[in-house]
Amino acid sequence: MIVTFDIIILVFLVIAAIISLSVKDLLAAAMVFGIYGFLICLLWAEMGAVDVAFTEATVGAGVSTVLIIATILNTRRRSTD
Amino acid sequence: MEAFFKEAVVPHFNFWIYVIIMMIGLWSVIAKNNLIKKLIGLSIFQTAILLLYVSLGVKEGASIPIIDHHAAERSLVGDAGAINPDLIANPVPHVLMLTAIVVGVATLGVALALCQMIYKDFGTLEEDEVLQKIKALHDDV
Amino acid sequence: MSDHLPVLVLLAPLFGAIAIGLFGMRDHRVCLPVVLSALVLSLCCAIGIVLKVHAGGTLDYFVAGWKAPRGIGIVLRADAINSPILVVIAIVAILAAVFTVRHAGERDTEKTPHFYILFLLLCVGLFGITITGDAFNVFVLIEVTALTSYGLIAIGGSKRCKVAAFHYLIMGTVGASFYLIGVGYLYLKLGSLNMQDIHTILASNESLADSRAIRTAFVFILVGIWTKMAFFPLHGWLPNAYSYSPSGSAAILAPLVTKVSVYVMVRMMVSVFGLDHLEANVEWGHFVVWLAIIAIAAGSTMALAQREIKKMLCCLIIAEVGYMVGGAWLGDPQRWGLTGTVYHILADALMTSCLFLAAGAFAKWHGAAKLEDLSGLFRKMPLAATGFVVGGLAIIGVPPTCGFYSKFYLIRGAIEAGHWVYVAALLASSLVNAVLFFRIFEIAYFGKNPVESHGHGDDHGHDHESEPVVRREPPLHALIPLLAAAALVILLGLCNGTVVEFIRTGLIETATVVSTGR
Amino acid sequence: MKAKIFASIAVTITGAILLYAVTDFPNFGDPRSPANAGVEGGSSSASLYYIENTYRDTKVPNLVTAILADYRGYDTLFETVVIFTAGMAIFAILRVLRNEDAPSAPDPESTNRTIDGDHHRIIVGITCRIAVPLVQIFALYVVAHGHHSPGGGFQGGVMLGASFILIALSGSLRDALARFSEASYIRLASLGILIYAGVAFLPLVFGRNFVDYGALRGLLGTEGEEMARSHGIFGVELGVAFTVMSVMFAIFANLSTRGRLKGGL
Repeated sequence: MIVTFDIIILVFLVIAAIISLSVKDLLAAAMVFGIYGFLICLLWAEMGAVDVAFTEATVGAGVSTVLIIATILNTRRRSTD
Repeated sequence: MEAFFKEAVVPHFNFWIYVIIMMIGLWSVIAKNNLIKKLIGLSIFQTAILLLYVSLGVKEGASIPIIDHHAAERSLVGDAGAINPDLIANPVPHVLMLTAIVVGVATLGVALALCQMIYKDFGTLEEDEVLQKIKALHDDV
Repeated sequence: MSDHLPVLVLLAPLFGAIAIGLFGMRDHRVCLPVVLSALVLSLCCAIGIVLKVHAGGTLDYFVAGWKAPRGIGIVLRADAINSPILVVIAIVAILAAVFTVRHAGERDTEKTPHFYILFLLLCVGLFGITITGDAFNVFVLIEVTALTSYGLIAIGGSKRCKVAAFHYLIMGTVGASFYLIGVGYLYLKLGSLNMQDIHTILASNESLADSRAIRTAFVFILVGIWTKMAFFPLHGWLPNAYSYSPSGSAAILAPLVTKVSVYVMVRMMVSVFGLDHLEANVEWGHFVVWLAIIAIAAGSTMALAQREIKKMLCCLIIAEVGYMVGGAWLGDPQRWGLTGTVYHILADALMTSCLFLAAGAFAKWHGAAKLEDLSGLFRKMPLAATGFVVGGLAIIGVPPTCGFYSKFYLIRGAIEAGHWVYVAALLASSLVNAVLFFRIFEIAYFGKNPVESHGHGDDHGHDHESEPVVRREPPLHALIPLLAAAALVILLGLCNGTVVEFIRTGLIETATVVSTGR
Repeated sequence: MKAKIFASIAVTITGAILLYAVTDFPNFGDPRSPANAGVEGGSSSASLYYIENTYRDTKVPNLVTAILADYRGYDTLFETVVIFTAGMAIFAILRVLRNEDAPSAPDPESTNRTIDGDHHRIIVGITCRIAVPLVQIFALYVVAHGHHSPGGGFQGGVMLGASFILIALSGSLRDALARFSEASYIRLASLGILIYAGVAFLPLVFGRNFVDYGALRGLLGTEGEEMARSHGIFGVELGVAFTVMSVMFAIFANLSTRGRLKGGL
């Protein structure tokens, strides 16, 4: 565990979360959500939770994002908020 | 102020961030109008809980929860000091959170399926418009 | 094999679901025999558990055989509080399964196997929640029940059920997450997930029990479960979710899901935190009783305002949840309030099952979705109407139905705790229920002609002629579960003494555990 | 606007309660905290037991795998059930079995797929064709090597599912479904749970408790119960991998086509 690294990732996490929730373009939101997934996966690896990091990399950053994008492409891309 | 910062925030930095991320998620679950945005918020909300659990299993300076082969073999022949628990991260929260991640993605999948059906039936994913159209349905009947 | 009953009770439906997944997709005729035999097997196991608990006290089952030290494996725990609930879950599930013989998915008969897989997995989840002794395991199983519920609600064809399911999903996930946060806080302070372990540590360590993290943990666990059980300010998802779902789904969801959540609350209070701990450290217990009173009032008022049968029944569920939460929090020294709550879980599951089966049958074979549509019901289907009347009388609380006795015990607890407003709320709510149901009975009995059914049911083409009413009962697969539920409502009422005595041995046993733990 | 005010109030209250408790927490990274070492004066926590004894009990160096599949194997069974449930629920919600909007426009793929207009498809397609087997081999490695390195049934299963998703994304869903049809993924998902529940159930036949793989010693012909547990864990992980792979692909296939399993993104 490296404290500086920990703090930097945590701050980026908050930023990524806010961005992905405030973009109006849903596709962009989904992509930022993927970035959020990768960041948090880095965080797990940094905290020594390798198995969780692995799962998060496959699920959070991979499959979840793909599923959200599949839905967005089948519905509508713009949102009002 | 500085004393508060040193005593309450710095040693618990991870926990403070976990609360902040969770509140961002919860806020958007309640306040956002778009259903997909709500779901992204929900996922962020759930990852915040993962952050809580994983943070509480961290040990300063510890390694990953996989036992070194030599140390493991030595522990089998009775060398009590072969495995130092302080140098191995607590594996229990990791196990619990693997389950929670799986549950999260399962929920997300079902929710997205519901979103697609709602879009098919109402032609929109904005919550207020959906509710209006439902009200119109009520009035018809 | 009899040592393994606690795990067999939920393995039977699990293997049933797998069997349908493997063989039922091609040939839909496989489904029903598999479902029924799995559930009957579960019922036998549940009865076996009750008998064993009756003979030898609490049963502990160590999954994977890890006995010592406690808390490294998962423990299943059957005692006098949860074993009767297992039996009732199995019974209600069987009744609902029989009811769904012909019209499982309602929209697409092709989805029958999927409906039954979800149905069985829901039973797995409910059995699992009831019998587990591990705080985290409860979360996993809550999610199993939740996901199956979303599927079962949204399997219907109507547009509204999708939106209802979506709202339920959001609320349910947030609720389950709150529960998970609570468990996390407990783990963080106590280092254990085993319920009995948590209890021993809390009982032996005063300063820890009073700490901020533990208090917060309790609040979050409670709020999470309240969301799941639709306790009043958090009830928003329930009426739509249950009234727009297909009748077959509603017949199992409405009676069981909320009741099992109430059970989880009782379990958390009695054997995780411990009643003594709560009395010593939770100052806002009275506030919860007041919330329950508000819930009862709100549920009854909303029920009065409804025109649709199923919506009205859903509002009544909200009021009933208020009864149970209030009863559990009365805190009278003899624990009559808690006894009443546990007994009411059993009673309410059967009553609600009876009423929802009846409502489903009326919607399907009488085309009745609104109260007015019920006119002439007694002449058209007297037996089904009798079943409905028994359910209604039980909700009102007329002896000898079980509804009367559960209210009796709740009121006894309230009097001993000196909480007169709760007594008043219970009586007033009974009065409201009486008004509601006698209005329905009046319409059903004296209503002149069966109203031209205008497009509510699905296949009602045959009763358009409003000529002299022909007696036409619903088919046997709908009538038998309805009458069986009605009979059980009366039976449970008649046996109340035995059941209550059994439940009280469980409550007293946990109380003695507390004193030895100190 | 009303929702936003309400949300702000709810979030403020929840956040305040959570932060109120945070100050009471043990310090971040403290190896002596109750979760890591047990309550002061009480018995030591389960986590210490795991760290010290898992290798002796199961011969699995990766603690997470061992706890996941053995000590808390009961939880993981239901984790797999959750995944399976999600697959079934999505099918129940989304899958269109009757041809609701019959012959609409001709299949867009057949018109789109000319060599002129689709250069990127060729490049992407060939790259993916090379990548897919590698992904699958790595996924199998992850499943099989979960005892010694991070990974296991769930991660490997997701990767196997992702390899089929990759085929669907780079070529067309039809290609992917030709390799992994609907009937087979439903059956494979059920089979995965059957493997898990079956391996966990077998000890009952030998008179031992559910999930107690040590009872399989005679059946597997291993020396001690530890190796039997190790093999049992592998069997269970295999079941998880099957279910997760099938369901992940099923979810994608249904979501990307609105339940029609035709066309695709």
